[in-house]
Amino acid sequence: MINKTVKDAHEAVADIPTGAFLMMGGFGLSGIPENCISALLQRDIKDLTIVSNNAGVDDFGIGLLLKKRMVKKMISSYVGENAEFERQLLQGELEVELIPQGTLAERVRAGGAGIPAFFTPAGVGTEVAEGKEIREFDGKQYLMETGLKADFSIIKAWKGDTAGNLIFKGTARNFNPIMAAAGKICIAEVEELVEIGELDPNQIHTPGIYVQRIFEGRNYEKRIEQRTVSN
Amino acid sequence: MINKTVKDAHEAVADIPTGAFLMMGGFGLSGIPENCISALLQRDIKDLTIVSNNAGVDDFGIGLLLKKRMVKKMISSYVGENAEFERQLLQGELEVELIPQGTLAERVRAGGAGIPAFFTPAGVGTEVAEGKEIREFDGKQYLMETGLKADFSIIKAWKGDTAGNLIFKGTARNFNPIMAAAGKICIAEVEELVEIGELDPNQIHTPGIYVQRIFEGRNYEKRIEQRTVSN
Amino acid sequence: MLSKNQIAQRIAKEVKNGQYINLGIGIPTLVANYIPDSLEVVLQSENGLLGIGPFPKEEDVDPDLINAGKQTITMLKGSVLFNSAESFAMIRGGHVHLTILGAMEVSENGDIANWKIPGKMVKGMGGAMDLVASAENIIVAMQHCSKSGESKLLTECTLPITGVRCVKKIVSDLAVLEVSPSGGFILKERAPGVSVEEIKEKTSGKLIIEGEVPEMVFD
Amino acid sequence: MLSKNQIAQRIAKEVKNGQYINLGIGIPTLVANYIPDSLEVVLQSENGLLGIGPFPKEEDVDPDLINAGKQTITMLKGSVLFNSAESFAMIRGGHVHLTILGAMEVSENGDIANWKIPGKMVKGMGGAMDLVASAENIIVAMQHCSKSGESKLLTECTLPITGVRCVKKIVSDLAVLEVSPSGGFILKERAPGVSVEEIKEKTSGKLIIEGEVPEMVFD
Repeated sequence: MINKTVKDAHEAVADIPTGAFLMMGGFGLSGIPENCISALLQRDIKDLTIVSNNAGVDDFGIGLLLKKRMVKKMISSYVGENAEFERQLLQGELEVELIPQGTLAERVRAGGAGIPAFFTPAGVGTEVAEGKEIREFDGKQYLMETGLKADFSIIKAWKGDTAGNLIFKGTARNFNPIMAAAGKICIAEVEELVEIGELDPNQIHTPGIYVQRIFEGRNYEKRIEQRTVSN
Repeated sequence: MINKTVKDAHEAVADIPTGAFLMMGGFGLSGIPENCISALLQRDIKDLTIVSNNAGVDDFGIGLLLKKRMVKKMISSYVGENAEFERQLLQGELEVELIPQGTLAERVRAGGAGIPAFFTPAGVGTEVAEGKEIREFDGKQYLMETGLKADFSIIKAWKGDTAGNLIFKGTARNFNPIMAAAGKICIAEVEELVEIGELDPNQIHTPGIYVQRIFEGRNYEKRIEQRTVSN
Repeated sequence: MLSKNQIAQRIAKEVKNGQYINLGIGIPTLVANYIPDSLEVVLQSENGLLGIGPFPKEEDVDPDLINAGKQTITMLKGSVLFNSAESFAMIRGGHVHLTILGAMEVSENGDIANWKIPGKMVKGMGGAMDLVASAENIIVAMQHCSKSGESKLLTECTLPITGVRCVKKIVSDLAVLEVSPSGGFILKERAPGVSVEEIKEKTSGKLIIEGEVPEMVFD
Repeated sequence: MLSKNQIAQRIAKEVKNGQYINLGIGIPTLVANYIPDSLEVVLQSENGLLGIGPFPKEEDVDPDLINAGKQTITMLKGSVLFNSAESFAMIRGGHVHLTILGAMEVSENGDIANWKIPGKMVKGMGGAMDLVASAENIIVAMQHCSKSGESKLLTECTLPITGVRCVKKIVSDLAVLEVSPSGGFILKERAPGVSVEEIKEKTSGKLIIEGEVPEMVFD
């Protein structure tokens, strides 16, 4: 098997240049690549475009990259809960492109799967349809949307092996597996890095073929946005 | 959880009518719904259209349905290894539509995922492209292909629970999971039917939402086409 | 006038046995509390879970297990996890039978607006556009009027819309209304103590009244 | 003239460390036997496996574990299983670096024909059209001439084609040839004992000869 391990987050993100087009896994703060975000904060780069379902919060996740003014554009489905984001957006310092969540997921999946375009009903008759081709199939209208690829996709898994095979946990899976395939270089940080042969081939969520770099992350904070408990 | 269990294969296929459009999982003879095929053989129906990667062999799998003249049309990627198939085809008693394997897989996946059409490079410049829309993206040509849905998809899994959640084994997975989602009614036969809670939610290959009927099959033969061993 | 919990309670009566259901944030989330135990239904969370369980006990909180509202949750026996593309494949493919969500405006032909107010910071549509474009049955939970008293059931939406001709039924604090395929809100039930006259007055779009309009019944 | 095994052996020299590779049925399958242990490569089987291992011992035969040629196989440490849509997502998405497959004809612009002979029973293209339309590097293993002695390296294919302008390199029983981006077969190596004249004579399409043409070297 091909060994994809790198030493740590710093090595993994060392060659990401200014202006790079990135994808980052996670939904809210769940399943975000915490170690890579920390390592990126120490790089002197800017004008990043980031595809991520959300934009973190003021002091965690992608919010940290925003605060350091490293981001030129966010491509997301929902960007609430982030005051600095709002400030930069209203000041015209940040671009944002909002995409329906299912369309975003399918565009990422298509990018990784070599599908340049597909049709979806989401957004027909709305602002989202502006400038897009509309076509009717079986009496229903659909929009044409295109596949999305990134220079680097940066994802977080639960367990991974040195060949890049990954297993996620709970709803921290979300966009991570589809982004793996859509990055020309996929960087995967995992909570536990194991030797090949330790993961059951039948239970792997992301085949190692999609992963170019893998390392075991440290000190996961896993912040919770809405701690909700029953009595 | 919603209970999807039916008694056996006979109950599962009892309402499949003459002229039905079916999908059947399997690659070669691996992962085919043996029990449902046997039960179908006892039904007095015909003119079936069957989407399946292959067409079985003369005396096993879909070959048995062909021999009993129940099939009007096969939609497959490769139909070798079946003399009766060849005879019916040459006599004009059977229609066949050949589709590149990856296009077939993606059309089935699209059908289940509510994608009415997508673009793929497979078949550009060949017979497969005849009559289809060609479009260029990023300097490369692609064909438009449509999503496929079936009246019934008939699949085989290794383990399943009463809510219809499925786990496959080895390469017997193949087309089974994507066909589950593409059938208006999905019938799943499993080698072992367990109670809900016995399968790890993180290791399920096919979510029960796609499965309408499930039962534990009997007496799996699992015939091997090319027994190849090393010394 | 119904409270938020009563709106949820009334919507719960629309739920049928065997359904897979997506509940939006806000009042729709409350619907789960009123679905009778006699019904076997499965709740979908579009971030990747079928089979949403109750909120966890303090000691069971897991940051890797949240719903689409980012609240910590639990799983049930028979739950299943998947990625975001699979999640919306379910939604887009029509496998989710019922979607219940909130709205800022609904028009008499079933258009819905619930994601953007011009001049205000736009947070995004999340999964709402996919849900309303795909589900076979869409029920809206909403207040009949804005805080300033203006009707939110309109001839045409004034806000940017989320989806066209998709809403099938509305449960507001005043009434249960169906959207007629040929246009118009068909008044089906009144909230206890609310008159047809009041609903007429507070519905800006075309209101259709067919015979006696019964009061809602709560069990 | 090379034997089938020698063709496979020569093609194995094209394999690079770290590649994911799809091997077609026939001679391409034999290539696996000649990939040096010093190279870490992963073989893909399009029916749903990355990491094809050797054929099983009699007692380890598993009907649920076959390759795309329907032969029983084994897995390796680090192997992974997936469904057919995922498998072709890998292929179509360009994640598989190298495809090696057989051909009935190749044209001087890189078209390949390998699935259909008019008048004969058509068995289907299987995954070949997806593979040739998607892989960044496609190497063909083939006999230079048909049994009746006619060249299979042509100006244009006479059989229905499988893909256009996709073949990068050909290893035949007589020679190694590259397809020039501007058209033509560039003769790179001769099989031991085979003259340039013989290759010229047996190549019906445009043959490009640049300087001395070395004989193949086998380790």
